Amino acid sequence: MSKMTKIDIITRPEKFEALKQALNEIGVTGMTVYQVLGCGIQKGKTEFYRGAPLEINLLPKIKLETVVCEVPVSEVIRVAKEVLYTGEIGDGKIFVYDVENVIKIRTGEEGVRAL
Amino acid sequence: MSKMTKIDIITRPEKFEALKQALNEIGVTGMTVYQVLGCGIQKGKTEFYRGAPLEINLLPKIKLETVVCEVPVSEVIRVAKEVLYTGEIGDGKIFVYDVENVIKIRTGEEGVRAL
Amino acid sequence: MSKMTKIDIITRPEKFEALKQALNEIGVTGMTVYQVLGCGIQKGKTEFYRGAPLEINLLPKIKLETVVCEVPVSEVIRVAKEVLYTGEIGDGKIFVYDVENVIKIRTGEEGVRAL
Amino acid sequence: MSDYILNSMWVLIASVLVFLMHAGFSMVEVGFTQSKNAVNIIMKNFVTVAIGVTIYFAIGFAFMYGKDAGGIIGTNLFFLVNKPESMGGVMFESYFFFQAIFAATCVTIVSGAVAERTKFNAYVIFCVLAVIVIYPVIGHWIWGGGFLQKFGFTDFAGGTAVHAVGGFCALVGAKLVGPRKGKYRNNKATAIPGHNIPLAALGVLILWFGWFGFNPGSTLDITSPSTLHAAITTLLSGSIATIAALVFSKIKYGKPDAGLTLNGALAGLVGITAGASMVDYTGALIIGTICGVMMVLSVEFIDQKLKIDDPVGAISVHGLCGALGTIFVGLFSVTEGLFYGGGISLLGKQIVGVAICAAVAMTISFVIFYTIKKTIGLRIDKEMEDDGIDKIEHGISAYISL
Amino acid sequence: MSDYILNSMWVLIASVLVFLMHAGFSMVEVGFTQSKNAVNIIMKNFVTVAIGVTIYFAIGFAFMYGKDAGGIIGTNLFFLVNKPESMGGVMFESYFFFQAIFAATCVTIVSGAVAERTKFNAYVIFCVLAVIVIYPVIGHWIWGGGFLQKFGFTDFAGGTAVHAVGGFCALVGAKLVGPRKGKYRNNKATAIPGHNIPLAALGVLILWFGWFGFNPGSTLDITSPSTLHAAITTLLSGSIATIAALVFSKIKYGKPDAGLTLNGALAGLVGITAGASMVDYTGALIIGTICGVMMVLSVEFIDQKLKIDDPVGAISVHGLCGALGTIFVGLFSVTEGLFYGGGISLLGKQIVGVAICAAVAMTISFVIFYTIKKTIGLRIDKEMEDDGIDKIEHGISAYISL
Amino acid sequence: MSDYILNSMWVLIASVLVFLMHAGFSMVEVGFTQSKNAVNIIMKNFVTVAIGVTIYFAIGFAFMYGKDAGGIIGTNLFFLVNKPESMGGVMFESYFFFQAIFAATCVTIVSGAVAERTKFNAYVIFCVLAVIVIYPVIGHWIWGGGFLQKFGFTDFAGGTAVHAVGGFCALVGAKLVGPRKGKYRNNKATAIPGHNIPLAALGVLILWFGWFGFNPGSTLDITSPSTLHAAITTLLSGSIATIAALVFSKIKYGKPDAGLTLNGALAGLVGITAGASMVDYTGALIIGTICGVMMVLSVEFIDQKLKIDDPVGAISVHGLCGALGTIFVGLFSVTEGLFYGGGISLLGKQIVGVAICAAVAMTISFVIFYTIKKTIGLRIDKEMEDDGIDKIEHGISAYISL
Ligand SMILES: Nc1ncnc2c1ncn2[C@@H]1O[C@H](COP(=O)(O)OP(=O)(O)O)[C@@H](O)[C@H]1O
Ligand SMILES: Nc1ncnc2c1ncn2[C@@H]1O[C@H](COP(=O)(O)OP(=O)(O)O)[C@@H](O)[C@H]1O
Ligand SMILES: Nc1ncnc2c1ncn2[C@@H]1O[C@H](COP(=O)(O)OP(=O)(O)O)[C@@H](O)[C@H]1O
Repeated sequence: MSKMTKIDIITRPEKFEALKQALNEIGVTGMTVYQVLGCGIQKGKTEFYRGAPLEINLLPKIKLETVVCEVPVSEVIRVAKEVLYTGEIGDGKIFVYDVENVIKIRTGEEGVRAL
Repeated sequence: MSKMTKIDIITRPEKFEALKQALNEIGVTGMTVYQVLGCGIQKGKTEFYRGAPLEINLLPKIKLETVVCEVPVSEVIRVAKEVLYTGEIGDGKIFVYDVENVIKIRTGEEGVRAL
Repeated sequence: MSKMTKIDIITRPEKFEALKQALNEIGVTGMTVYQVLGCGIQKGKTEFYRGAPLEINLLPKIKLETVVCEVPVSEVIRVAKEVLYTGEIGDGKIFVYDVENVIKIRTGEEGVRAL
Repeated sequence: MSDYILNSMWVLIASVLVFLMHAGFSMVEVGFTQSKNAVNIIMKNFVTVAIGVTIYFAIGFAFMYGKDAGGIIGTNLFFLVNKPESMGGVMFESYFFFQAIFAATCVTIVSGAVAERTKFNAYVIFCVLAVIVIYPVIGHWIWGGGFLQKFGFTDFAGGTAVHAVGGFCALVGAKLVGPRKGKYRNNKATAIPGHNIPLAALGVLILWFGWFGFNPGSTLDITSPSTLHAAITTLLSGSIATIAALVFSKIKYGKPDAGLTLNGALAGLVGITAGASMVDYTGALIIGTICGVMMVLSVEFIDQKLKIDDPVGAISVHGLCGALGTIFVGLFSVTEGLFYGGGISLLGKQIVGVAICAAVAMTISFVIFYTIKKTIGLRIDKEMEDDGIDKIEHGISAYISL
Repeated sequence: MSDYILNSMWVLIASVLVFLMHAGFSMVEVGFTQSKNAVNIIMKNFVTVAIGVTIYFAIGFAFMYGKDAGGIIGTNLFFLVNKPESMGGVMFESYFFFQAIFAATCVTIVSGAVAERTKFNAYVIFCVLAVIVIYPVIGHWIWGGGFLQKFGFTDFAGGTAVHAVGGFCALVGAKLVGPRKGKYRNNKATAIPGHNIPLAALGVLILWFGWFGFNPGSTLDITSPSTLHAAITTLLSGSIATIAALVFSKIKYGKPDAGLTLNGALAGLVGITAGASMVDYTGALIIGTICGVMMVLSVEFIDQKLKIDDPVGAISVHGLCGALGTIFVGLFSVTEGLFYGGGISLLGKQIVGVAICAAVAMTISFVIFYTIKKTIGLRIDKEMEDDGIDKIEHGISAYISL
Repeated sequence: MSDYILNSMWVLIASVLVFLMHAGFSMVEVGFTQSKNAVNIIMKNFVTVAIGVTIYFAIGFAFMYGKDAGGIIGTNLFFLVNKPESMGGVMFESYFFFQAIFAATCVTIVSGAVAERTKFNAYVIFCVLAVIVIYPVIGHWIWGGGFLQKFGFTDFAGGTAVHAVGGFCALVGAKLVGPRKGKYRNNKATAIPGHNIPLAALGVLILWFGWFGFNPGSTLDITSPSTLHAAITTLLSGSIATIAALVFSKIKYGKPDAGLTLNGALAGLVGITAGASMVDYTGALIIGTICGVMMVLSVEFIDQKLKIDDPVGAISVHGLCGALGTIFVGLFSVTEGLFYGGGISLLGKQIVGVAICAAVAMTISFVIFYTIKKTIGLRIDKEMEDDGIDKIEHGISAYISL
């Protein structure tokens, strides 16, 4: 079983459509998307709500999670960087994890073939 | 410390109740559920919204995440496959990951005992 | 590249603000937050909705995910336990995972420097 | 200036209030069902209003208020051709406007009960037919000079003509289309809770608001004290029924049930509709209380014993309380009711009238629904039910946030 | 046909408009609080209406408009027994209907201020008592022939009788029940923002709509130009107060604050209520502007200085602006106001009247809330507050999507 | 008591119904846009109402209904100073109240079309200017004794004066501010779906409700049969247009489109506005059908051919259908319409009138928007557009759940 890797891309919601398309083009078809709230260097600010301080320090982000095997991880990262880069704070981050196994419920296939 | 494993099951929202019950029966009690959007082989289609094309290519899914140790991973997978299988596209996938450690906040227990 | 670790803290939504502050104080600045539903020892109960039984066995939780490297994992866990402990069921759990790599899109930095 | 103008104006205003009830119905039905079918519910409510009005204008009104033929049906005024100048003591236009806005209500009731699993085109066909043959025909019998009216059956603002008829059609429809997937597991009812209680609550309050056009407006006569009397009985019955349902659900299930409390208000409003101008305040309070409690029992009975899946409780609220309220006129009418020394004559007529209307409504709607089922089919397919009608049938979700 | 009929009709219609305000209050309170307590808010609003109407019918109206005893309280007309044919120049039924729909408003105001942490049954008890002893008694003094009315205190549509009284009860309630968990961290106020601004906005607009029944309806006389005058002053004051709050919040906090802008509209509407028929357009614009600004200051003061947690701003909107608006009648009344050459006589009476009402409202509500606190308890337990009242007390969430 | 009182009362009530349309507009605009800009939409609607009313009181009404100067503009009644006792056959106050509530509608239409990308202060400036120079001036020409009225141009309730003018300003605004980011990818239109269809549906039904004040109220005369006639044509046109849009969208796109169906109802309502009292039932049905279909075509044309981004479809619904409906009066007017033997005289006048109003509205709004663009700027910055106006400009999200 060749190595399978999970790539988590956390970025601005409005970049999602472009990212998805770019990933499709390099052969990534399966993905799962989360709506999350994040903070990193890009901090929120203190706002006022009815005059009381309200720290909005979590910004809505999306996390796109894709487990790949045949498509090289580096390729996914390259494409993501290309599409998501603006140079502004808030471009986001990519996290890479190891995956032990994948099972496709419909066919029962495991590992690479399940992707 | 015996090996702990995280199992992510991504499937149709309407199957959740049945899946939960089946997992409870084999001794899995702790779980965390995410509402996610996913695409895999099951693609969305292009719809029209006020005449403009709208790609709905993300379908609502749930991700059930459970970290197990004593309950064998294979058992969880077997049960999930049993409950979720319909043979139709969209049955979903199971991802298996390694877990380094678990801590139960209330008791401070770590590892297996925390599950 | 020194070891990077992902720490998932699942706990009560109302504890989030305090947890975030405490983590900031020990130098954790990046984090991603999920709104999830969970069940563990803290079970839901059977309620009635228009007279029909309704099992509410998933309670809303938040999952705070943070990938750390320089900040020691043990320190994060210590702080989380401190802030989140009430001794009541529902305090939550902490899961620790290994991370292979991190990339910061804005700068292209990888690994520790991306955090 | 005459009473004629004033009453025409009053009926116009009352009609406009009633119109907002369509918003109320929409919000109640949306709120009490799952988010994945919210667009479909909305669409159903819009076509119901649109089709209801259009067809009632073309045919329904003629059947209902045209020249009576044999006590069964009206026979002229199609497309309002040759309309008279006045009707019911008000300008003809006022009269028609009030009735036209009513017309779709009866069908809307059905849309709630069959929600989340009925084909859109099947529902549209039912809607068209119901506005032609169910509502106007029974309406003719009760209000248009038909045999029930001659017989002495009394239904002030539509407890039977609108609500019970709608509720009984809903019963038939919900039975024939079958329960939603997952509603009965191992033959036991499980809850499929509504997805937006605040919207449902808004809907109930909007309906209540509209009811003050529905009931007081039905006198067609603002100079008569019974108009205002009807407003007060409507207010009292709705209020006490809310309390009754709340308290009773608390006793029965241990918690004040939100869904049942909201339905309670509606139960009281439906219950008072048939007799709003005829019962006194005490009567209104008793009717409201009984309807609030009976509705709770009925919801459980229909759900768990009859195993008919009615997501919004329409059968209990409109069918049961509409029928009960109509019969109660025979007990509580201050002029002819049994409890007020009027003997059992009116009571008998009310029971017979309700029974006839219920039987006819159920028969016709059975024929319609059954024919649809056997031809184009009533039920959406499994996949659509799982994924939600919105995405498949309408190509869009009600709530989009990515 | 006579003015009598016409006015009775007008009051009926105005009452129906006022009724929709209950939907407005519900949506404002739901929108400005957290989603985990939305069902509870809804339930509170429903019981408030239901109990308000029922008890007011039984007792409240009698206390308020029954035969005066010593300028303090009304003594007949319980359950409307032996009701006269007319009252206030309109059909008695119209009069009662209008008043009954008003009755619960005062209590509804309290429900917003004590939201998210008050026991459901504690609130219900307060609601019952308030509709018996607070609103009708003070109402009797002001409108029912009581001592304040005789004294010359003037409150056109309820700036004090409804709003200020409600707001002062809210102050006491919110103080006694204490702030929501997490509201004050390290003794500093933090924001707990509302969860649905669009619903809150809808609520405000619905309230505004209803206000056109509330204020113009209070003349009970459509033939009088002051009815229409009141409609226009209501429109102007609400509008300018919206702008005032928006601009002032922008100046003060750097951003146009949505919550304060919505509250601004309400502040202007409350502010004009006491004098809508008595002040001229300029007066209305000044009153609206002042109320819009003062409300913003008051929200901050109550939140950060008094450290009383009022999730929806009810104390500032209703209490402060109701009181201010009533006092302003002494300044801006075109017939007797200080600024219009009327001297300080009316102003003095207004101040005294408001002070008495505020004191009494606060005292009675203190007694009620304090007794509840010491017996069954006012406050939900910690766990319920964390997890949301909906799930624990009502067994259901407002929004369900899985 | 006289017709005078009765009509004044009717106009008051109609105005109040119209007022709720502001809630309708808000909900439609919120529902059809993205959640991240919902607070901003709400704020825009609130300032529109508040500013609209205030400025119309100060200046707009004078320009519109003051003493005519050269057929171009009114010249007295600023701040309603020296107001007459009556106007248009009703109490002056009634007249003003009705008009003042109308005034902001025209601008509200624009707010929908430029939503999600326009600077708040830029919009506020446009709003102020539009309520001073666009709406009242064109309104003066059509209704206030200006040259179009003298010329014989006819617009019953504002098909052109309110809707077409609003729609054409919207066209200019939307063009100048440019499409939302991501609306056109590779030069092809993509959908940016609205985030809350149920709220949008509620908004449409509330608007429809208000329309029964808008159209029938515009007779200012409840004693005239044309008031009720207008109510019925409004009902029929809205209904048939709903069906037409639904069926046509189903044919064209394969699914019954929810957004277009809701817009369909509005298209029919806008379409009938200019001639509601003048066309017969058949005319109303034809007008509704055409408007329902044309609106669908127009939405696509504007979106995909003109590449103007109009999130709520305001240009098609108000601009196109308002203009069409006004022209249709020349065809369907039962007294002077071409199809009813009236020759082409009225038709010609209608076309000329609409063309003049459209040209003027577009020119003035172009000057305003262009000046704003070149000075303070029309468009929010990129970051704000990405993250949502709510968070950056108002410092708060519409929906908060953590
Ligand atoms: N250490 C971390 N652990 C988990 N998530 C993180 C971490 N750092 C950043 N993130 C996520 O990535 C998002 C983008 O990070 P941010 O620092 O704002 O980006 P940039 O570095 O491009 O400015 C954050 O909002 C957060 O959701
Ligand atoms: N490679 C992947 N990485 C991450 N998530 C995936 C991947 N492939 C599939 N998924 C998730 O699993 C869900 C089901 O996959 P799908 O291919 O539609 O199922 P099936 O293979 O049964 O047809 C998807 O909607 C997506 O959320
Ligand atoms: N084995 C598990 N796998 C995944 N998530 C879990 C697991 N056990 C617990 N959780 C998550 O942690 C939350 C808290 O667990 P719970 O057992 O209620 O806490 P406590 O042990 O303090 O009572 C749960 O709601 C669930 O979301």
